[in-house]
Amino acid sequence: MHFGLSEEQELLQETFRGFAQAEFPPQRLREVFDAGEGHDPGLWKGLAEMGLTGLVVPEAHGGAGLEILELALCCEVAGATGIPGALLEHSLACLAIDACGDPSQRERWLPGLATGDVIGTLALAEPDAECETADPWDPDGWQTRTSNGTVSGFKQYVPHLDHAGLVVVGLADGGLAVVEPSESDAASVRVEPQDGIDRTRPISKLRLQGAAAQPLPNATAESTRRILDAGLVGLAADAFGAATRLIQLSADYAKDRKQFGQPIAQFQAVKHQIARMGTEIEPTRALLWYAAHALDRGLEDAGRHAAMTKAHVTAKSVEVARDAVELHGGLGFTWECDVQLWFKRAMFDRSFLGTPEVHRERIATLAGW
Amino acid sequence: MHFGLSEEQELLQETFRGFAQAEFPPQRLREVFDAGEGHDPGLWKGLAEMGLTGLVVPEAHGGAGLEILELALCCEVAGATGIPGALLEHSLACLAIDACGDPSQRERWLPGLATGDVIGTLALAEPDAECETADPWDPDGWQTRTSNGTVSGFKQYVPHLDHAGLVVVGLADGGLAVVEPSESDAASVRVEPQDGIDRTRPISKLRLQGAAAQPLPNATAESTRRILDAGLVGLAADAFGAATRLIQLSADYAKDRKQFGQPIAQFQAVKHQIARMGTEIEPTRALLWYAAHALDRGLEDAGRHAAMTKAHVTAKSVEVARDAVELHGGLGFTWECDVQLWFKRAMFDRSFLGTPEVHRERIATLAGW
Amino acid sequence: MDLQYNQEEEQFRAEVRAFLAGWPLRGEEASLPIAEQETLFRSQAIERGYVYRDIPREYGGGGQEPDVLKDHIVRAEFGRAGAPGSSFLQGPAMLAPTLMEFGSEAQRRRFVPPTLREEIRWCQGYSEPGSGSDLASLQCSAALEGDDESGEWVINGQKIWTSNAQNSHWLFGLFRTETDAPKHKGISYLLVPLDQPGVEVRPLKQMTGGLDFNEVFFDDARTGADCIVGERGQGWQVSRATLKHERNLIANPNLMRDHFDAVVDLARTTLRNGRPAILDPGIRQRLSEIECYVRTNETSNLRQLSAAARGEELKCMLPMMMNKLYSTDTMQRLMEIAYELVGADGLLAPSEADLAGYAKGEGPTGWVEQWMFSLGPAIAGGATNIQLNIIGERGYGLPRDQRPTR
Amino acid sequence: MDLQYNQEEEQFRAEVRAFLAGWPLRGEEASLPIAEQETLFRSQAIERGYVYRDIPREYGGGGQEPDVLKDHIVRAEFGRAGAPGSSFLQGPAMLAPTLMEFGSEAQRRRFVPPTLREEIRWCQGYSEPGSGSDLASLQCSAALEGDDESGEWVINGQKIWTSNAQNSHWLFGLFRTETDAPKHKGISYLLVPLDQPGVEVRPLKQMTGGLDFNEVFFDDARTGADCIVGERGQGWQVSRATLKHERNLIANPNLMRDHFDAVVDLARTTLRNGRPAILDPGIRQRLSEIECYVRTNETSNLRQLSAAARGEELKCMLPMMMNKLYSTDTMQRLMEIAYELVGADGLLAPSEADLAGYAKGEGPTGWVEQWMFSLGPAIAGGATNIQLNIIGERGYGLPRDQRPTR
Repeated sequence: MHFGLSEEQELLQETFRGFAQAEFPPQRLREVFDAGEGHDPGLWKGLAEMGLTGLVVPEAHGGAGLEILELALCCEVAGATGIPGALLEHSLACLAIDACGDPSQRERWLPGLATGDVIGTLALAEPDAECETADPWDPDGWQTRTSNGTVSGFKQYVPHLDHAGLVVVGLADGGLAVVEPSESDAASVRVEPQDGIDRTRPISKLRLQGAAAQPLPNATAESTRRILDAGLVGLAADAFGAATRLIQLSADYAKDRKQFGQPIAQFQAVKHQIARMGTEIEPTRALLWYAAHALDRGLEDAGRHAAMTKAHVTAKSVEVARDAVELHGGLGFTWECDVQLWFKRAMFDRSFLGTPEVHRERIATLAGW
Repeated sequence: MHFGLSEEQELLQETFRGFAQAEFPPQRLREVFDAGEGHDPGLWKGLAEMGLTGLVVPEAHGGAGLEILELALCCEVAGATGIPGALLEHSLACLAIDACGDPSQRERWLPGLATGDVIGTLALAEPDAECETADPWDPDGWQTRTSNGTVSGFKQYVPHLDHAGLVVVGLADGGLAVVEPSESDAASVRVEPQDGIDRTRPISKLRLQGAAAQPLPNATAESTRRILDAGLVGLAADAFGAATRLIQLSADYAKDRKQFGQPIAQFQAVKHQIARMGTEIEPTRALLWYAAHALDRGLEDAGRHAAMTKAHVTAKSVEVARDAVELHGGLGFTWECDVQLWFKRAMFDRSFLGTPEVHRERIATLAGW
Repeated sequence: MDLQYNQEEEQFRAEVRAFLAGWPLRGEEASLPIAEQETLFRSQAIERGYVYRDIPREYGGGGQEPDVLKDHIVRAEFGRAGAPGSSFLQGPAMLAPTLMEFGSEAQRRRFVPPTLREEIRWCQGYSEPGSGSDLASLQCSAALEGDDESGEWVINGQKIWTSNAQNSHWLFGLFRTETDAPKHKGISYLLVPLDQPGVEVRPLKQMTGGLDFNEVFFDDARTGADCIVGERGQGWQVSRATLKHERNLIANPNLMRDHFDAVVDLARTTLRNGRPAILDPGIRQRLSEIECYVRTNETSNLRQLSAAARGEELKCMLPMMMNKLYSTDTMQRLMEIAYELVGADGLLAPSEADLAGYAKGEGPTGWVEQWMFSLGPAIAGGATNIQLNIIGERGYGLPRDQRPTR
Repeated sequence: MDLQYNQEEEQFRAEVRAFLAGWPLRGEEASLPIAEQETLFRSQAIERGYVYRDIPREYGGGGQEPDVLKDHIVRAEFGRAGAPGSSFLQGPAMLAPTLMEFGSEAQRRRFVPPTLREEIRWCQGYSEPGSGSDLASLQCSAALEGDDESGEWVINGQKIWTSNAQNSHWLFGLFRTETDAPKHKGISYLLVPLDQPGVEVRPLKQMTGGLDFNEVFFDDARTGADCIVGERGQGWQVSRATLKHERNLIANPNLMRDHFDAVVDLARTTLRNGRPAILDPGIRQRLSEIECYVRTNETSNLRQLSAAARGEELKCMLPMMMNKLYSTDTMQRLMEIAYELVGADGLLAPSEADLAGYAKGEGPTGWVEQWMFSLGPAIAGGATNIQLNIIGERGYGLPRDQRPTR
């Protein structure tokens, strides 16, 4: 029995963290954030060189053959360092093709995804779903349909669409299909940018009208649910990283900022607020590890744990983010202050793939309550 | 326009407070609490001499002819000083007979109630109501019925029954009847003491089997609702008084108790907790006044305001009570510490006549939500 | 308790309503630019004594006896009619009362009338980057060159969080003039023209994307020796009077009620578990609890108003101290629900329209903006921890913080 | 991550289970009084090395190599079987490990074996009426009469919050022995027999009505000069080791899970708005959130256990510091729901049965008792504010409080 990381897993985090800190200091992050592009070619190339673009791709297809736990560990580092890019969405696309594609599809797409030459993403949520669900990521509400090698439907909140060469699209029965946008099919694949809250992770609407598409033959409602669950754990890990960074920023600021002749950290109200922020977040590291591990091993409660982890860690991270703003005083409320970068990262993690409220109801349902 | 108390109303509070503090110091309170009697003949006599037993009885029947606002002001003092006794229940019985009795009934009962020679109370809540309401004080759930001058039914949470000479009983249609328990009808009026949380306000079950009873002819579901609403405001006022006392006890203790070489009030965490306790409670004084005034003037939103006041003030008072225990450290958790006297008073006020949750749902329904 | 207005007050209300029948303007006047229409109507309202009521006529005000209830009636009726009454701008709302209390006769005559006419627009220069909750540690300096009459103050340093500085002509604020005095006693209250080479205003973008605040840099900026309000070293006391006005603005109960009603509407039109969220028992519990806070805030404000009208403020010092904390906490609770109800649209950034002025959230991104912005008041005008200190120390007589220097 | 136990561990678990098939006792032994049955079975379990594993055989323990995972397996299996394993009494759980770490050879031989056999029962004397969170300010004094070998400590003063003192033979605790030393350095750790004229134990009734605690008064009470654990003035360090064991007891995740499941059952059987409360969306949201806390607590404990088994505690110092606060906060949230669900029965006082031992709430009054009692842990074993100081200072490197004396 070992509830903890292997040396390789710790090394993976250290290596990635070292790279991100060295290659992508806060100043570069700020530039990407202000530009609103959400993609940095040099950074992506670096991730590819470290093998992170192929993290969950089997070794047979040129990837590292690692699992959702390693993906979550990398998401934590991405959240903590605040780096932009499609790491999570890209990896979920890899997982989808690996799990649901036929051998020729895997052979066709996975190597390019593994090297990072092709960026993958997912188009799942639909606006104005006819069914009365409040969760646009619930496959039961999807209306997108395939016909004769084409797909038609209307998606929103699609991340990183501008740079993606491969889009995994969710279908009405919970199945999946792959669309490879190209300039030639501008009429059948229409992209409408949305003004997203996290400028390092831009989102778009995607209108598909008879776009060329290849269904993934092994995709079912259950397999799609598993991809979504991996996404939930990845988002929670990202939010965990963001929250730890916000706590550290707050502690550093409180030690540095002086009022009434002493660091504000000396005031019990400030010290206790930071301690409470930490206490809401730090213990959830184990919840995250367990949730990822449960998905990797296909444990019976894996889906419910994914929902618990997403609901809890992202909700608490947004609470921590608000506390961090308040602790930074007026400065925390400004665009210039770095707090907003992680604040908005936490906001994205909270809302993407379903809010905490949606997943708490799911937790209750899955428990048979 | 004057949103505030008259000089007479302020004087009423001051006089009552002065009496209660002088005649009923904490040590006497402790004796009554430990005995679990909930009635002190000397105290009751003093209340009668000040005219408080006849506070809401019309002057024509020997009372002071005052209103629910004055009743609420007295309940606040009772809550703050912690005195035992049936002041609120007795006054509600007076209100019920005055509002719903015929002239001969008023003439028969009100003078004795006004002088305090007879103590009145109410038997409303029923156990195991067949309808699926969670609120035993909701008249829709009552099953008690009258027949040929007798009443049969099963009531619980009846306060001060041991000393009451007159009981106003709630009926199945929301009507009311009066029972005057005497030793001769022990078979038809059976009292089973319950072990109540607030030992200054003992409660009992009451089993009526063909007990002699006089229906109050003008009692309707609406008039009974108004008696209940007056009770809600009285309980909220009592809880407000209890909370202010708990805050004062906490502030005094924090100034007095030394740890680490200084009064614990010097620690920001303690100081801020007391400030937050105060901030939850003090502003609600105006909510209380408004709710009582709205009942007195029959304003359209009076019922909803009574529910708001009861739900909010009693819930916040229990929160304050828990904070007060914590601020007193281990001492606060002991039977010896006076904090428990007001803690349990707040618990009673919170649960009697319906919990905050019940009344919050009612607030929503009355708003048409 | 008597919530009826008496005959004189009802008579007054009827007069105000009759006057307000003239808004919006009609005929030719209705074709003027809206700002001119407002100026025109407001000047008529001043003439009638409804607006800037307490300020004497010779200074451009309404010239009426102080009367809190009549003020309240005017505010309520102007609000109902959407008519331009007393401005919430910092000049009329904060500086003018301060000058009436502490200014010299010359200052009142020079500044108050054009301030009320909004011909001089003002911003407030209190906070500095290093001086937030510990405002008295401010370092922005003013040195007197020449004598008290014909000399000039030479100003160096920086202010921050100055709302509307980009649209203002002058700044009122606090500057360190007595370098050797203890920190609270070395501060003076000065009036400084912004249109001069030594002053630079830079907008400060908020994390919501809005541009409500500025930084103001002083580099040998100058103002007249006669532009000091009160004596040298008395700026701290003068500013406390101004801050009092700001706190009252923050605790405006009508604004909170409007927001509450809007969130209830949002809950009616948003689905949760397949039904309107307003039918969700959990949402109902929370909205009911929040309305109790809202209603407490309303009734407590009415109580304080009534006490003020009778000169009995001492009877409600405790709830007065608590107004700001109470209302900011309540707004945050309310906005948490709004942000939840917005659901997946919480992924969207506030739009330009959401960021314009103090608009209520309309559409999901408006609510996201409101939710983020609801943090602001907890920070501005004295942070929560400062409020808690005040309540603990002045309200409950608890000891002051241990500090290394005093 | 590998949540499978390895072959050796599974083998060990199988052995433990086979042994546990012998509980409950059968045949003649089953007719013994239950306390004797427990003693009998426990002595067999010690013999097998399952109980008090780390303590060598010559001191009455199991005589095994330290192995956190095997400890965990034993605890889990004994818990499942309801069999008497390592006791949570303060003697075996706290004093025995302390004596093994700091005691003299003579003390170990004299006290540890009868303590593990529960022939000597112990209570803990740390807190005093004037020394709660500032424990090091304690005043209860011990003065040595005679020499280090044959002399006696003479003890005067008062202890408070001593659980089980009325059922105990001895007290271990902290006493001021060096009157001139700085406050932390003047304290010694002494063992004191309670059955003597100079000691009076008075039960201390809790507000719930329970009698879990006592006051202990010392009036020229005496204990042998050899009953000091560690050196004179080292009591503070010795006691820190004992407190560590206490904190671990408080954060027991299994207890929290049991309580959570019981509240879910309560929600199934309680009506709210005419339906089982478990179907109320607001209750579902809150229970789901609380289960996330419960599950976090469970997984975080498992992580810490696993790290301890590998000697890697340094990797999880932060969550270790947070255990107590996390679990007490979670229990309070959980009990708030229980108290709500009990509804009108919140008017009823806890019964005798509710107050007996650590019984889970059964019936409404049990929940009222649990709800009140859930305040206790937030106060005991280091109050919440102390925990927050520790996390802020040691966890995040924030400065210590300003204090007038140090």
